[in-house]
Amino acid sequence: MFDYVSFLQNLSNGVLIGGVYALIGVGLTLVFGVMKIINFAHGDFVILGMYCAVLLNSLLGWDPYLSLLVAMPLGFVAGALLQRLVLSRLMEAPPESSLLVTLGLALVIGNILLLTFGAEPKSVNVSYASSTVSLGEVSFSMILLLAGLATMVVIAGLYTVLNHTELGRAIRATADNRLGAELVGINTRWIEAVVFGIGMALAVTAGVVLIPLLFATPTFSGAIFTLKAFVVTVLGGLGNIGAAIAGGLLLGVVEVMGASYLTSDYRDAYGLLVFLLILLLRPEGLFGKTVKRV
Amino acid sequence: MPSALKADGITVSFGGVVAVNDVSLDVEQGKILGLIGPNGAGKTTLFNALTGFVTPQAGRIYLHGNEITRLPPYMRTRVGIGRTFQTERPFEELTLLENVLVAAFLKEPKRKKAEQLAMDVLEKVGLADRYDQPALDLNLARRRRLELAKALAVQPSVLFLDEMMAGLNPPALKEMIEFVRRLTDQNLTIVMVEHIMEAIIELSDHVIVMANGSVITEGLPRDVIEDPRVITAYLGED
Amino acid sequence: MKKLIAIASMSPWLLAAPAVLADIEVGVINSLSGPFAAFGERYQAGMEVALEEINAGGGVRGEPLTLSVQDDRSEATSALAAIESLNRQDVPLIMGSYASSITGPMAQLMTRQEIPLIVLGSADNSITKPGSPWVFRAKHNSTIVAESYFDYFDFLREQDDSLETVAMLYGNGAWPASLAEEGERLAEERGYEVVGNQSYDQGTSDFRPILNRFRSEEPDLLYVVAYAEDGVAIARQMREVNLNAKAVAIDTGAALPSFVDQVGDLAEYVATVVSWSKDVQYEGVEDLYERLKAKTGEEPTFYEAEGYLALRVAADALERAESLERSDVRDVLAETDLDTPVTHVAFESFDGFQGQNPIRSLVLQIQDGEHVTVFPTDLAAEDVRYPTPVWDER
Amino acid sequence: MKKHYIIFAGLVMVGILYPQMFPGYLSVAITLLLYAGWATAWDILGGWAGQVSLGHASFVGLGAYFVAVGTAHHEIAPWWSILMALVAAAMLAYLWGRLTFKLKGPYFTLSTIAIAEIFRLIAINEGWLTGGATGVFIMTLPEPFGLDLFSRQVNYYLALAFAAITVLVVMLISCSKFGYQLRAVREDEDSAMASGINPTTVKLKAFMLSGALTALGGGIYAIFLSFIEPHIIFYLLLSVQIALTAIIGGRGTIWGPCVGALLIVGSGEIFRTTFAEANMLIYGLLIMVVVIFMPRGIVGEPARYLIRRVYAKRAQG
Repeated sequence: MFDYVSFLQNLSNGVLIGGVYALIGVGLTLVFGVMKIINFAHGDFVILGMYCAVLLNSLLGWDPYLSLLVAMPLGFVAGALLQRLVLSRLMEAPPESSLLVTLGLALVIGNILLLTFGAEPKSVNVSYASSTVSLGEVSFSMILLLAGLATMVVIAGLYTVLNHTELGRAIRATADNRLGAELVGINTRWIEAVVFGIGMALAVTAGVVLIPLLFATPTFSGAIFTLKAFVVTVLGGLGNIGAAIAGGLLLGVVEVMGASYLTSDYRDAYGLLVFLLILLLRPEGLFGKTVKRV
Repeated sequence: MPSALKADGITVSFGGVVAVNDVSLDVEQGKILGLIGPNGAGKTTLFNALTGFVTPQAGRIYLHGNEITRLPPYMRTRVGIGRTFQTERPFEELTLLENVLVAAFLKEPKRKKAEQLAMDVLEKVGLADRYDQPALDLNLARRRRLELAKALAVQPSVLFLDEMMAGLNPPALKEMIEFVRRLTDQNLTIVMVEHIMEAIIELSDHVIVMANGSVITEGLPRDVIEDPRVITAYLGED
Repeated sequence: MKKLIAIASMSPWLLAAPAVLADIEVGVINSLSGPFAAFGERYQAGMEVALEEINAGGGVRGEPLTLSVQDDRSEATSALAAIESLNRQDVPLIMGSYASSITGPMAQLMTRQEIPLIVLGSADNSITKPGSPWVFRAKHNSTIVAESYFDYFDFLREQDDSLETVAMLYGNGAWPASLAEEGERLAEERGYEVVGNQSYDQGTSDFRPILNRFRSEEPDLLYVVAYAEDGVAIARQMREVNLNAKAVAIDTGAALPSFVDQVGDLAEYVATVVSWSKDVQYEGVEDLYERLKAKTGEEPTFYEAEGYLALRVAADALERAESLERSDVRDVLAETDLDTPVTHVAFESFDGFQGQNPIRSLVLQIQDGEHVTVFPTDLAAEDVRYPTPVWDER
Repeated sequence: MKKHYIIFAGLVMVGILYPQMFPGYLSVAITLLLYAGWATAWDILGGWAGQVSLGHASFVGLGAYFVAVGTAHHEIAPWWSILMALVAAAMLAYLWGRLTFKLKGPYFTLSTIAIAEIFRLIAINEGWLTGGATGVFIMTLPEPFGLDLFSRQVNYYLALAFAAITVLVVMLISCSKFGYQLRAVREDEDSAMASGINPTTVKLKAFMLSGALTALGGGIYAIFLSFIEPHIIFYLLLSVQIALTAIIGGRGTIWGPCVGALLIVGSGEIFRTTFAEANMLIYGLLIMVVVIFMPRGIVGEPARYLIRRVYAKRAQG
């Protein structure tokens, strides 16, 4: 007999975990879309957000969600500065240079955190850490629900900015055609700084939202988040914001279903296999535009 | 004279848009075929179909009587097709000699001989004194000549030239026309896409005019450019 | 900021201050940077406490003892380079390191170079089985720890003979995997039915799929091997998916004080095996606890205790050795018979092990927010609380 | 080209004499030589053919596991298992390349990460094949010609031979037809096709050669450590380190990867003992500085300048 309740339970868990993945991936995909660089430090930005929440919680007793008020603007400024001071120097360099610099950056961030906070994993224990909300026989994790909610708010906000503001128009123009954007008077250098700022703010947000769920470790989990973000964005299509959500959800469902009904030993492999399949069959992503080849 | 290159009913479409519609052509050995037409007429697509960079949906292509329709581009090079690119594509980080050497290796697997061949070709296009300069640093006219050298170094029997003359100043243009003319003396067959009428008139033995993917007329260069259909095709474009 | 100063003050270059001529120097290879630094820091603190104690008591052979500490960057190749570097300094023995992936190659090289190795942190069976005459481990190994868990389960089964099924969940690292292997063997040997057996890759800490699977199997016992952060996540998510078991054991993760901080009331009844606890009935244990606590400013754990233990064993051997020649040091290490506040140490060959201290591991249970020694009974401070009530009744 | 052979001969001489001069510093030297060899092998694909792989730890792992499991579980002599590993690595590279070479730029790189991660999970979970998460000890090795393969000296000369072979292979390639085909494909695949080059074949050959040589180093690595664990062998960071070593030194140059190895392993060792906890931080900063100020690498940047210098000088005089 097929157990529908546990199937629904697993499916909903997969979707919720997928929401978290989408949140991690969306910043990476935005940065790639506009700047065409793969940011290997993205996962470490997520960790920075986690430590921000940990710090504010231990010093001031703030709830993690409250610390978003500080973390997001800080992340934005830090990202914009990083772009102006470091990445902008690589405009003329070979295309892989930005990938390498961000790899170096990942090491720097991780180890600064290690020296500041020590290697001990840190977290914030919120009162609702294991609370659940039940819907019939299926129950939802409170923190996952909150994370999913945060994902929706953030992505809705991002969508509004991109599609209904002057800034968003300039960003999209730069993403489509950098030269063209410059010709119509858009300061693309400034746009890139803003975009990297937004990308980092999104990563930091993901970190804050994740802290009730996961532990912050300075040098270990950054690469894992970066990898998840890659998978999410490639599943959806690099550079496509809306598709990042779909990519995240797909990854979450595939992982959770694989772990539930096959074996959990290969949980991460399920996601990677789907990732490879999509890369090979539809390199533009599940929801990317088909690129016309001439 | 035997046919060097023959194409029958070539049709290419991209996602439903027909770029080349049922085009046929036949070039005798040692002759120059000029391919003209307004922008978007499908010349470059036809050109790419003949050299193998685009797969036609229908039609057949023969080189010296052998069918090459299904051959990938590098195989066509191996059986005797040489080509240049409209926007020159040198191997930028390599020197001129190395650029040509890559192509020369096709017929001369031995390094010494290949190098000799490459040097000869560079000499021919007048770049020999710059053999150790990185290709990235060349100006437009020299990049053109390098492009030509690369195409010649594979020792083709049919050479495809894609807008070799565009953007050249008058003396350079003259030089290039002269150079291409001399190539046919060695029994080389040439297919050229060109916008510069001067070059077409001076060089072509036969001209095909395309518009909207189809051939609208063909014949001797003098006749063709006076054809009213050709004039409308060009003016209609502007 | 305080933490920053604390780390800076225990930096190796301060420890390895220029050696005064007559000092006796022992080598330490420890993970002070990289992914294992969290553990390395704790071992370092433990060794420092032992060092202060030894030097306050007149050092060894009448000379002050110093540590020559080398960072292995949490990787084997650096550890091997560090061995050569310490070899050039002619140290009589070396202590190290945390991970088995580092300690394994160290043991191999040092056996060939005939330098005595006192294992600092690695508990993997393979280090001392088959082992070598040059490798000594005062702390436990996978077999000893797994046996402690199953001894504890047997002890519970004496009170409640309905205990039959066990579900196992473990990380795919070397230590969790070897503990799971031993657990599987022991479950069969002692007549428990394994109804769930799942490993996970470290990373995203979502155990719901596995725990949901387990829930439908209704295991009596839960045997979990997970590091700190995963242990916390598992405990929280067990509550979330409403997975109940009569007894829950979480190795490594649940042994840390932070586990109780992070998990709160959910931590109650969870059992974990350690090599040392502050309430164990050994002499001098309170004193050691106070000193370790003063050193780190935090609640000490078995990690610090094991660091302390390793250096005590080293100093004891150096004191007894005829000379500081490595072969002499090795010979007396083999005859070690030392009582410490952590445990009793004697290196023996048994069950295929060599140079292994058959340490008595302790089972701690979290009771009212404290780690309390509950088993073996002669070392216990309190009685076991059993069975674990179901979540809905807590 | 002649001067490269002279440098090569000189370096090999120094390499041969090194153990006599610094007998107490062999482990660092072995690590350096392994990285030099790996980075040079990586560079055949990553630098000369222009396909950046972040999955080369898979080949290290293949070599290491064939040797370790071969000796520990099946009593196969390491030279046979290394040979088998080379074949297996070439086959793996062939399949891997067939599958992924149609991907361009970052997509190819991402696919290599994914494939390497899957290998890591297989090595961890398929204990019957690999010894599983707890790793494999190499306890005994045969003694060919009375040589103790465990001795640091022998390890050293094995690593030296490995590095020398890879560098020599690259030197031979660099001025051969194949070398120019590789460069052409890296610079422009369409233009290479117009020169009669099949880019897929060329890239496949490069990948197979690169993978097989990397596996050779992996086999020596296993003997050097004499204990291997999937987590450290099939490690994303190892892949990244191999790639970074070549890139920092200079992609597509003969000596770049070696200089990169000297810098990274050398500085790693110095930082390890001087900066303690901060050493990885300094390492990260170093990577950033080199990439920003010398984007083509420490050897690549001056080499690029030198070519122009030579031309300018000749053109003037």
